[in-house]
Amino acid sequence: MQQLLTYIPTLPLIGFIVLSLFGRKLSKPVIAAIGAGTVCIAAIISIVLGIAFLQTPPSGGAWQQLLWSWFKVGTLTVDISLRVDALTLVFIFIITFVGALIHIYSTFFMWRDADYARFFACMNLFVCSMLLLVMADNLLLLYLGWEGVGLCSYLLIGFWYDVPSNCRAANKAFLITRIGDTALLIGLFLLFKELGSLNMTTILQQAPGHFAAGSSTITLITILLLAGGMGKSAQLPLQTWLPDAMAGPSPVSALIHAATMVTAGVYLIARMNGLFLMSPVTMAIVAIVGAITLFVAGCSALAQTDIKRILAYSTISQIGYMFLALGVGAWSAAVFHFFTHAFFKALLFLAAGVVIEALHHEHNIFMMGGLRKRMPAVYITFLAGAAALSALPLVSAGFYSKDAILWYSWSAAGGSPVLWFMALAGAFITALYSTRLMLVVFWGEMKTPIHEQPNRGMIIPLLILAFFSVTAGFIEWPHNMFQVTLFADHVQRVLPETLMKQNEPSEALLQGIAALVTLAGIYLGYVLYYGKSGVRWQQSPGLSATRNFLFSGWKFDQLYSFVFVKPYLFLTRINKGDVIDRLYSAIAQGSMRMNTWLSVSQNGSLRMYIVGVLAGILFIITLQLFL
Amino acid sequence: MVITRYHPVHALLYLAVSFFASSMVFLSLGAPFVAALEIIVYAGAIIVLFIFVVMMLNLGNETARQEREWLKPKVWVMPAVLVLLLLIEMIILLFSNDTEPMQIAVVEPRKLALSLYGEYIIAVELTGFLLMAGIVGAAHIGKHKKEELHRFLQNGQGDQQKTKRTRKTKAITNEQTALHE
Amino acid sequence: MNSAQMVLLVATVLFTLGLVGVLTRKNVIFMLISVEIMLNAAGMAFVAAGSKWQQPDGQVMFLFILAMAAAEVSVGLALVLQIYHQHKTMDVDRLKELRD
Amino acid sequence: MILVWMISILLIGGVACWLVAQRDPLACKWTALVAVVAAFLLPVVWYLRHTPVVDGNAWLIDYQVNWIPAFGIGFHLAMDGLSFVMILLTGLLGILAVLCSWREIREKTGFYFFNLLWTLAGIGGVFVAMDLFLFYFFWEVMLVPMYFLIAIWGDFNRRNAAYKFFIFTQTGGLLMLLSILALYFIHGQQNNGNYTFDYFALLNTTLGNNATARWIMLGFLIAFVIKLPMVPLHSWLPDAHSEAPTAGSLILAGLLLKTGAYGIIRFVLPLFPDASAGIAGWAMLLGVVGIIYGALLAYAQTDLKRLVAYTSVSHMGFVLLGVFSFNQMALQGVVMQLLTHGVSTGALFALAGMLKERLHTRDINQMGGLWTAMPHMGALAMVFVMASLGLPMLGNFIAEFLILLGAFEVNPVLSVIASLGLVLSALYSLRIMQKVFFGQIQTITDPPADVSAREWIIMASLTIAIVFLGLFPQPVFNLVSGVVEQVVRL
Repeated sequence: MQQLLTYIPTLPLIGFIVLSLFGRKLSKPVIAAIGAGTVCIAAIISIVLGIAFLQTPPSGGAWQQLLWSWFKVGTLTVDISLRVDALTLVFIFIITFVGALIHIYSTFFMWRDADYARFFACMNLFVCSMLLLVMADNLLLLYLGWEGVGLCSYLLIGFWYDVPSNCRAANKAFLITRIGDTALLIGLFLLFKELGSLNMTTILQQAPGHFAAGSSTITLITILLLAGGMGKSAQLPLQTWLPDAMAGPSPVSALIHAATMVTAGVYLIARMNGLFLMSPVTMAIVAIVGAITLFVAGCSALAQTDIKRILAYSTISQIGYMFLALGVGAWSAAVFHFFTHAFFKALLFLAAGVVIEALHHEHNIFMMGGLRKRMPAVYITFLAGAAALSALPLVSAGFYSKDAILWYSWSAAGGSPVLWFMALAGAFITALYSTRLMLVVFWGEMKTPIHEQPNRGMIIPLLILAFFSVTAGFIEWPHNMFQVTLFADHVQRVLPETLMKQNEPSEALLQGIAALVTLAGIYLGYVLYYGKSGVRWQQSPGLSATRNFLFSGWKFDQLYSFVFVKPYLFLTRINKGDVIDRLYSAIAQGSMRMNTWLSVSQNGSLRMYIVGVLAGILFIITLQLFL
Repeated sequence: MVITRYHPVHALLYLAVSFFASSMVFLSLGAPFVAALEIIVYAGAIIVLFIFVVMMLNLGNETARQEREWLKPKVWVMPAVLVLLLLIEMIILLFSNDTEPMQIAVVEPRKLALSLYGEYIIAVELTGFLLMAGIVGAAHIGKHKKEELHRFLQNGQGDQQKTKRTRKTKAITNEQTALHE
Repeated sequence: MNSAQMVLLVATVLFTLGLVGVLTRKNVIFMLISVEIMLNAAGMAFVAAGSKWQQPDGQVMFLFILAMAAAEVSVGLALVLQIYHQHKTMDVDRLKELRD
Repeated sequence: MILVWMISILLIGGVACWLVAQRDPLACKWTALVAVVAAFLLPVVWYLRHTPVVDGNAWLIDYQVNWIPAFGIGFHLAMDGLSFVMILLTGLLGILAVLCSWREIREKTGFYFFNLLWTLAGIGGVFVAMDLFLFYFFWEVMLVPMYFLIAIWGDFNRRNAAYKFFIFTQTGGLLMLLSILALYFIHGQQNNGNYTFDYFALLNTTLGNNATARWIMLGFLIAFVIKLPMVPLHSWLPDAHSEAPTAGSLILAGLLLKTGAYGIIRFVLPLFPDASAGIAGWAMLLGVVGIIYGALLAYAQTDLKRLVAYTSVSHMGFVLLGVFSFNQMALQGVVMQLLTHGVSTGALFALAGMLKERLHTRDINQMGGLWTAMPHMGALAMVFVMASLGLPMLGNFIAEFLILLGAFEVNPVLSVIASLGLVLSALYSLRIMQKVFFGQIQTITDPPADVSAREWIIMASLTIAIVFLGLFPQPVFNLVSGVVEQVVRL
């Protein structure tokens, strides 16, 4: 079993190498076979591995596979070494399985694109890096994967590079995540300085002995790690890149910017749970960041008109939920929400891709409408996804994961009613915008004619994902219903148990409130957006200021542009000629001027020379006389 | 008088007179040999050389007229004032330290010759070299330049000037680019 | 006021006169003539000094000056010839070839 | 002996090129290529045949004869792990430089290759000379032909750039000469008139941390940091790099800058351990300033080669930071940075040269959308742009990571500020891609051709090198560990 570990990241890597070297010479079916095939095989391997893991858990709770020693300098030893435990297994499963479905979908979706091979090369590289990220046994290898996924994200957001705005979006995504990455890197330095190792197991073992709980060092380290996670996972205040990242093709948004890469921050915090638990301050910050982000992003999603931007903001919001869960110490709930979110958000993006493709690349939801009858398959799957997103009670996977988070946000050790209330407001907003999305896109009258029906190959992945969006929640029921907690049992081999407060209100009460709020949100959305009222509501002048504010994502972009970008550009522009270089040029020019000035005396007139000599003699003799 | 004449030949004549005068001074200083040399070499050889050149270049009344034009007070007042200053300073220097009067004694040519070929032998040889170089140089300059001149004359005078001017402008542009950079 | 000083005074006057000549004249020939005067003055100063200390050295120096003057005049005049042939002028102010 | 052969093959090859070119320019190019390949295969073959056990501070080769015994000048060449690694880099980039200029140089081919080969010989000599007089000699040998390379085959502003380059580096060189002489006399006086220029003998000179030692050390240091370059002394670099021909930029960025860092590691630290420890804080500070300042300037440039040149300033700031951390990890990182920066920046300059050959401009505002026309070149550029911004998997990351990690243990604040350089490096690197390869294709009548076979060889070897260094850096670390440990112990 253990040997199979190597193949999971290697297969997509091979796909990447083959496609990037020979991609232009291969025919499209071959490219599709290589691109999708490698990931599918990896998915099968990971499922096999998962079954093996569940049947006979390895000793020590993890498989470990050393590939080669990366480098060894002084006291620092870094290996390229893979490690799979229960937590990693969940991530591997999602990455390869959802990844494989998205690859299959893209073989049809991208069929007419000229750069077919490049697309699959980047996608395969992404899968490889993402797998390395979650399978890494030391933080440096994790960082390698971390940057690798950033690179692929950059390449794929800017996939249609001939549109300048796409490139700008790609740059923005890379830079903002890079800021987080650098913080993460500094965190690594600090960790290494303190503990002398970058191996995750070693760190988690040694940390409790080395740091005092709540000491400033551990708080600093965890905040730096958190900053890395915030960059990658698009949490406040580094969230602005994700909506713009929607410039990439829809499968990219589904795979990278919904299902996998943006949850890397969640993985990092979950993986480093031992460190975070030692710093209550950071835990509180994580929870607060999550709560604020989910609320802010949800509000922004309400005002968007671009279907993919709505989904992007909802992704930010949902990851906010995960952070909230992590912050209150509900580790397994966070990972569980990641698990279900990957299914339904990938589904929503893929379905949105189908819709956009069918409508001549129309992104504005108010130019859509009435698609219910014309694209029934897409409609049904989208409905399943939207239901899961709005956490429709009992029949959607989203309910089970989000409900757990809501409950923990009140009653877990780190929870508080304020966080719970924020989360509840977020749930209401989520339901509202999901309903808005459904109603505006699929109900009403048709505004843009359908240009072609989607290919069957694209529908099948949608159906599979829809199936999981509905059923994935059944493996983990709330505590007060059935005693089915398969997921938590699995994950808690790695993650610590959630600590609870003593006298929390009854779980059923909170569940009931949450369900009611969700239904209220759906009802409000129905009232506001059904039929033509949606358009009227959108155009009402009284709200335009608020709407613009929310539409621009709370003006974060403008703020950053004002605070960072403009001063930076100004600084670089004024210094383009290099002040120091000017200094040297000034010396050179000074001597040049001296030269011209002195060369006046060198005028070739013999008599002038003699006068000069004479003046000199006079001067000397005068000196002699008077001194 | 020498320096104020317009006509070169007049100037040369006054120069000869001044040489004679100074040779008399030498004689009174007790240096008969030097006095003789003064007359022979300066008044004899050098003046003759000058006269040759004046004759070769055919400098006559023409030049005199030219000189008259050039020698305006505007031209000579400034240097004259400067030189006057110098003169005053030197005189002050001369008389600033009073020394005892000296008695004039004749230094014989024999003594002179002994010291010349005794302690100053190397200097004498160097002088020989200098004279040699002077002769060769004079001959060379006189001859070589003329050949060059012939070549230029064959190619045409304008051509030469043109090449010179282009070289100069090139140098200037180089300088300007350097400045510009 | 003794005779050595007198001689030196004469030499000085002679020197300055030569200098004035060099400075004021534009004609190269006149300048050369003035230079001769200056050299002569220098030589006179040497001889005066030599006779003051009753040594032959001053006269030896005069001899050297003499030789140098001869060489200088011969070379200088050759140059004058050439310059006149090339530029058809004897005006030093127009001969600014040294400039570049 | 093998080192003598290596250098003399280059020198003779250079002369041969000059002679052959008068008959046949093509033959001259082949002569140059053969000479470079031969010269650098020699140490490699020797290494493969002997495969010495690398440990401690083993000197792999040591060759010494008297040269001018009256002044204690010896012809002393020696090679240890550090030198060997640098020689390998010289070899790789030297071969590529010859290939780069295959079509670019059309005038005075013979003299061009003469200069190129002599520069390479000088660089090779600098890396192996163990006699300070000989070192200075090679230092000048590499300088003067480089001046000609810039001044004759450069771009529009070449004269100015060449002057600037020469004046800056020569100033440093003369200061170094003064220091060498001072050291020579001090050593001679300490050892009863046993005057010698030999490196190993001079190592035993006791100097301490007094004013004399500091001045002598500064003389060396200034020469090396001008070459490096450190920030207030960097201004020759953008001009020289952007005006030089492609191969010239390649050698300048890839090798000449490295001689500065090599000099610091080889001479400044071991000869003046106390004095250099005294100024370590300032040097690190200047390194960090260089990182940030270079990155800011790089972002503002519109001239592609100039942009890349300023990135060198930024990357070399890391070297300075690392060297003066006196930390094993940082020093290993420095050596790694020398190699990877040589490869990655060399590649970027080669790319800029190829672009200029096709588009006849270096202005990135006039480029754009070139990926459509040249997907292969775009992909190659992407690799090296990513290398320059420190993407893991490529060598630069390991170097910068180790330097920052090492520096962090010594001075966390500076290291954190230096880490900001990583963000800024992303800014300028992505700008290259965005301006040159992304966006709408400019209206060019005929789209430029993609990478040719010769260019493939150049870029492929560089790509392989950088990926190899990124994934399997251990052999390099093993080779230089002896030197590094020795320096750290001081």
